[in-house]
Amino acid sequence: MVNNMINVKGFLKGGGFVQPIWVFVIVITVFFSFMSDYFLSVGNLTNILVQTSTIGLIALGMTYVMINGNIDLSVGAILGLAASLSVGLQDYGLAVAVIAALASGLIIGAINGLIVWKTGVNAFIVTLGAMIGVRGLIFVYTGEQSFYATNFAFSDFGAASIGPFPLLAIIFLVCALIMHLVLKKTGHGRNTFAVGGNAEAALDAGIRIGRHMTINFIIVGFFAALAGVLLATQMGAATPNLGRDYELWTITAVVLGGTKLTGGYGSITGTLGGVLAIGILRNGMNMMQVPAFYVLVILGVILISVLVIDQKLNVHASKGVSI
Amino acid sequence: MNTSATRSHVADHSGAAAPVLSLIDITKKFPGVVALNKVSFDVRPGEVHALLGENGAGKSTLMKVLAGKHQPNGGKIVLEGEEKSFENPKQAKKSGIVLIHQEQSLVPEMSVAENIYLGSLPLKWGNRVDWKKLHADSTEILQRLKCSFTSREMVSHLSIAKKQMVEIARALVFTPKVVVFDEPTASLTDHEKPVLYDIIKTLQEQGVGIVYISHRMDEIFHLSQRITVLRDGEYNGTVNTAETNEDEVTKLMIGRSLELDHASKPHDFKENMLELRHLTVDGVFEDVSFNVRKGEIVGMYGLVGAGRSEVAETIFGLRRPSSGEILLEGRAETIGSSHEAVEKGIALVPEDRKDQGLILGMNCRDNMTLSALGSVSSMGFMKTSAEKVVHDKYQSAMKIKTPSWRQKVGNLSGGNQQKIVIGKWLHTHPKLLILDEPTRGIDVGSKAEIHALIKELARTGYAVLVISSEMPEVLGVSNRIIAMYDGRITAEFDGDAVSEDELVHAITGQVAQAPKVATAITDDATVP
Amino acid sequence: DGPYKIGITQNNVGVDSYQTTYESAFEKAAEANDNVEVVILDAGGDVARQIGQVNNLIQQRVDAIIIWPTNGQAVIPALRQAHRAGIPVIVTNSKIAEAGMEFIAAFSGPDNVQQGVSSAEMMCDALGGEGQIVQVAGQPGYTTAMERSQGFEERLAEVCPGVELVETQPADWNREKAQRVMENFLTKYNDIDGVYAGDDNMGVGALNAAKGAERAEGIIFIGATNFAVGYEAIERGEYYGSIYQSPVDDAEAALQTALDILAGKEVPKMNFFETPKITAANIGEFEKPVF
Amino acid sequence: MATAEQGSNRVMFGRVSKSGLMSFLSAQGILIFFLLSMVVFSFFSEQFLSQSNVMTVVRQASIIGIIAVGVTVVIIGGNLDLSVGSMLSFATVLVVDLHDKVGPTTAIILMFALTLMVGAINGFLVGFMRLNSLIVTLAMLSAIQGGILIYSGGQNVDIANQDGTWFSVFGRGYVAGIAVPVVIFAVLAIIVQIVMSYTSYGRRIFAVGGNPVAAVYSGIRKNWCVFSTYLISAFCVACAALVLGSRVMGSQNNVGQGYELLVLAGIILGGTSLLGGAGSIWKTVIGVLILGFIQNGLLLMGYPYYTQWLVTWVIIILAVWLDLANKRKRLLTTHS
Ligand SMILES: Nc1ncnc2c1ncn2[C@@H]1O[C@H](COP(=O)(O)OP(=O)(O)OP(=O)(O)O)[C@@H](O)[C@H]1O
Ligand SMILES: Nc1ncnc2c1ncn2[C@@H]1O[C@H](COP(=O)(O)OP(=O)(O)OP(=O)(O)O)[C@@H](O)[C@H]1O
Ligand SMILES: O[C@@H]1[C@@H](O)[C@H](O)OC[C@H]1O
Ligand SMILES: [Mg+2]
Ligand SMILES: [Mg+2]
Repeated sequence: MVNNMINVKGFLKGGGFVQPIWVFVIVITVFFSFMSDYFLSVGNLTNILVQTSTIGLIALGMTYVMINGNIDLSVGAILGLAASLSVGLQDYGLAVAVIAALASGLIIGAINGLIVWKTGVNAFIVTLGAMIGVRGLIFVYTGEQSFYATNFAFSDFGAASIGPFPLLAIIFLVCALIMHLVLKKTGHGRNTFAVGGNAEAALDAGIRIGRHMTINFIIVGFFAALAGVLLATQMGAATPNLGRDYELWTITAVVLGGTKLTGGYGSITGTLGGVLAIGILRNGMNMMQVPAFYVLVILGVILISVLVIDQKLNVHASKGVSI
Repeated sequence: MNTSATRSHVADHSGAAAPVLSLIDITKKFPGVVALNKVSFDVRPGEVHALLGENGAGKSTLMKVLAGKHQPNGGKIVLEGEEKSFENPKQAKKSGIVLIHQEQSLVPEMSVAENIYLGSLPLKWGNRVDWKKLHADSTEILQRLKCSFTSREMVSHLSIAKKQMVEIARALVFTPKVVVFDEPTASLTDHEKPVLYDIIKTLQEQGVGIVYISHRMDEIFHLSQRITVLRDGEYNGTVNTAETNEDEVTKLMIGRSLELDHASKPHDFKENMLELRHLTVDGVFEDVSFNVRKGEIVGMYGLVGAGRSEVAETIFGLRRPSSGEILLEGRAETIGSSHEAVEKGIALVPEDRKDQGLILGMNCRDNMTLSALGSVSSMGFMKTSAEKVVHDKYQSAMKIKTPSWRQKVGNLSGGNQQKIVIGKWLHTHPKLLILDEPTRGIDVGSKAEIHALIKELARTGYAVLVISSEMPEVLGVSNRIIAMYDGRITAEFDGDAVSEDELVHAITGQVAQAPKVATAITDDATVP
Repeated sequence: DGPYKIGITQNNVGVDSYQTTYESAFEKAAEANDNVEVVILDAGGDVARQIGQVNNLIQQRVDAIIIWPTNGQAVIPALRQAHRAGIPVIVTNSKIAEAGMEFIAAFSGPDNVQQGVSSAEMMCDALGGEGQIVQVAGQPGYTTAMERSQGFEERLAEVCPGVELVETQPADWNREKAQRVMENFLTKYNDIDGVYAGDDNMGVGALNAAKGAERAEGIIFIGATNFAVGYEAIERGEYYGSIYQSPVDDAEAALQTALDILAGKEVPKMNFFETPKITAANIGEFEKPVF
Repeated sequence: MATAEQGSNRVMFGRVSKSGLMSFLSAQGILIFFLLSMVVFSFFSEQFLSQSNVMTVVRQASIIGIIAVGVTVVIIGGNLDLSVGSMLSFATVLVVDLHDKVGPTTAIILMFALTLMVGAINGFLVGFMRLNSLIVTLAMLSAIQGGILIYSGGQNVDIANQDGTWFSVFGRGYVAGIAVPVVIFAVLAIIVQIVMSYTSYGRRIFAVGGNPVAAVYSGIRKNWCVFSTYLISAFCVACAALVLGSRVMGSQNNVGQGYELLVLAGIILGGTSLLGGAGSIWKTVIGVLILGFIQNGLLLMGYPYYTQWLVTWVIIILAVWLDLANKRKRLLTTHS
């Protein structure tokens, strides 16, 4: 009982069936390992993990927000801001810089959450505004300049490993496990489903939905900032444009993982599959040297195909009229 | 209005205990509507106090004020002698007030147990959910309610009736002081009702005060000790159930007696309008054959989940038949979409008005004309004056209570919403009218009117198929009754000659293989 | 002793003709040489993705890495890792920051500061030392853009104190944006004598705007990286001058530098190829750019 | 009587009530903001309200505006279209590239046909396949961008003889002293607004966006409706490409990049909710203009371009807040 959420089967299964995205992940893994000799090397696999960890971390928080029935478009900008702060403030000491960076994510998350809560305005709108605004903030702060960490210890952290496992990948996987457990096992996690599944019912039942939403916005803000700091350690630097389009890829990954944009349904395991799918596709196509122009087309087509397959699988599950 | 006569709380001479809850002079206004005007109401411990009134009279609103969902514009709430003001549902709940909603408020993608304990999940060590306790406690409640499903089942997989049971199960989580049931039986069949009645009895024995809102007189007389009637947002008297009768209560509600027109079923049937031959949708229903003639009302009776709605949806082009035929006016037709169905003269008043019937954010007028936009536009341009005419026609014909055609349908009371849906479909002037639970949540007065309307329509040549879970309704309007059980037709009866027992047997699968008193299903059924 | 496997990660192919032409020229040059096999990647303008690509190339153990940096600073730690893995790195087209120089084998590309200097000199000549000008700069934060601006601004102040640069706005190497920026300049300033654009693509956008406002006659346009549209505009006399910079030269130089290093030749750290001034006076000496 | 108050307690249920212009205006928090920001900017910059500047801003805003008109329809129908930026690049590159190859007329026809085809693919996937529009159009954004690059080989495209083609009229011409882009914007906005408010088609789109299930149960061909909104959106993009291509007389492959966000920002500033079933074109027009004037105003005041983003953020927040506070106040006053 205690451990059944950690075992592999429980991880792959969401509510008794294998999540389609994991089937897809396995299929493309097999495919690329036939197409490229390097693909299955330990080095490459850990590379994939490190590279997906950025979007992956944000996606963990995004899963909560989306299960809540909201969305956060400002995560890419938060990531950029946190990255810039974590490098730009290093004159005041590394700890100060990192704490300030993470705090910026918490604060912007809180602002988003409070506005959604207090005004009742659609989260898409609120966070789209924040996305534009925070990007402006980054430029104001950086004066359009990139920052560069003079201290290589910072970037060495990003490249560090524990045994054969890159530190960043480990951080990501640990966070994923924690977020999975919180979602499945705690009151906050369950209420996240309740709020997204039927906000009015949740309200009637005495759940303070505004508070839950705000907490989840803070969580995603934190993870976006954490991703920003870790990305900055990978680069030893930060650029003002860092994280552009990340919100879209994050949302895509979460949706591929089966979380419903309408809220009330989703899982961290699915999200993990979603980010891996995108990471593997990008990496595999690099390995196969697919020309850049075609990568864009292929990614688009695959995204749509996964949606179609997912839908076909789900239609069988429900007897209802398809509208 | 005869308020002053009855205001001297009739029940006082019964020497009953002091009320556990009193609502005093509650006023609630919405834009353009005074939903409640100085309404007073009380409940005693261990009593079932029925709240009655026409659709839109303010019953749900009063209870929402009580439960902290609405803030009153005036008046006070006194609970066990203490004045309370509930700013949100949580506070009301904490004080021991449970409201079982008219419109179900469940979270679909969560387990039954989590829904029962929504907002009060048992936690251990900080924030961890205590699953063991949760499921154990829920299972116990479900057993008390004699539910056949488990606490781990996903609510989205349950039928509407089972969902209603989950909703009711919430009342048993704590020992509450007051439980409000807002039309709990609207989506229950006769099957589940006794269980609910038992529960209510148990609660009564525990000294809980119960408010019971329903449009079903039989229930009210069966359950309640007192009846309070609201009319147009005003208190209109309280009576002791034992000292009154249906007619008197109805008068209080609508200001007159109901003229019941049992005798006047239509009887002039013409050629077949609809005929189904061995219609099957795999996994949903099987081998369904019956016919509806012009001028005839056919009732379809069965338990929730029997597959009646699905048959209707298939006729309406929303599901693809796997095999079998649909004939309209003698011609085999494929109805590929709801749009084609409408064009072929079929109308379906769906069972779920909120999800299927209405665009809640749109106003009354726009909803009313939505299925027949062609009739109120020329060359694609809307004729707004024609639209208003249509709206006003059905508003007055069906006595729809709305401050204006501009009112958002979502702000109407449940019964008035239902009337809009019916009006909207009448306006398409269909040849075949299918009504799926047409009077769900409709008050007795309006119900009688709708029944009369259905008969009138049949008389003017409409073919009508009425799906209902209410026996009196099916018996009252149908020329013929088709019984369904588990996706199959089990029997067909003459609407005037069938007994209640026979019907009950047929819909619970206990019927003898051959239908007993059936009008033979003939291909050419012009026999009157 | 090849064959050598060389990996290249480019900045943003397809964003403009220069970068696209560079890519095809690079491919062609590599094909022509039996001794090289290339892995061609494109970062799509995203630093993080470029860093990932550098890691992938290290993983594949290529013999040399050529990088067209998306950002002159952020890529340095990745280059440091390549350096540590013993893979020589050649930076192409756009420089990286000073701190990274120790990790790379060589730079090959235009001298963008010098280009800015040349443009300032042309501007000074054209205006006769007197006037009020505006600048339409390349993508903010991008080294090439910053170096051109820096070279231009510093040199202008030196040689032409009488010419005042009243405002600079970026247009991201984008002609339509440049046109919008210039339209706003034109409403804001009644008197504009000259425009310096970070490349001709933007310069022609600015020219379009001025023509639309019927003020092109009185304005001197000077760009950089001569595009075909800029070349034609110089021919028509609407555009004063630019800097001739060939992406083909750029690509071939990068590949050659890499090969030289792999062959163990002594190669200078900074390898600039020629980027001369082009004006109506000497346009005959240059072929019209293919992009 | 519960409903007796209609006369004395006049409340707004629908769009406009009888109580006149003032309550109409007060319902439009965004309009107040618009006027307010105009005043502030004109205070700081004398050119701001000059005729030439206003014309410039409106002209520049028209490309975004034209697209926003179409996207608003998609949003009212309950979906999103994030692919418009890529589609704009696609259409612009096409029309410019084809101009010299097949002549302007054929180029324009082909461009419209192909852009509508892309719109049809969007519409098919969202309307008939019932896939999530956010992800579909995001995937299309990527796929179309790749498609253009493959088509053009990544090269810029140009029109050789800029002064000798009537194609220049769409971006550079004037009709009765008004820039043609503005004319196109205005005409499209008016037509689409009329279609949405006064036709049965518009009514259906509102219904489908408001409750797709009920729309289907009402006999509305929902799938076709959704499909058609993407055609409208594609048509608007094609019109915008006409203006853009003609204005620049050339195109880069990424010329439309980021337009989808500007378009959304404009729509949101106008106050159309993204939930579907509500919204109006004229609100979008105002939103787009506000965006244009903020950008321009800050530029004239000499702020770096990115401060406009910060200001946009603040304004979005304040505007929704104001709008909301306003609605709440209206509710409260009817209570007492
Ligand atoms: N949120 C709201 N906004 C505006 N008007 C409302 C709102 N809720 C209820 N009303 C109005 O208040 C009146 C009373 O509605 P209520 O739902 O209490 O009726 P009811 O007695 O429960 O009717 P039914 O039997 O149909 O459920 C109706 O006229 C209704 O339109
Ligand atoms: N036991 C069940 N488990 C899961 N789903 C069920 C079950 N019974 C019914 N359903 C589904 O619940 C929905 C409601 O049942 P349905 O409406 O079909 O019954 P019906 O015969 O039409 O009765 P009514 O019209 O009275 O509700 C249907 O979509 C049906 O597929
Ligand atoms: O046009 C630009 C060119 O001048 C520079 O050298 O590289 C980047 C290009 O976009
Ligand atoms: Mg009610
Ligand atoms: Mg049903």
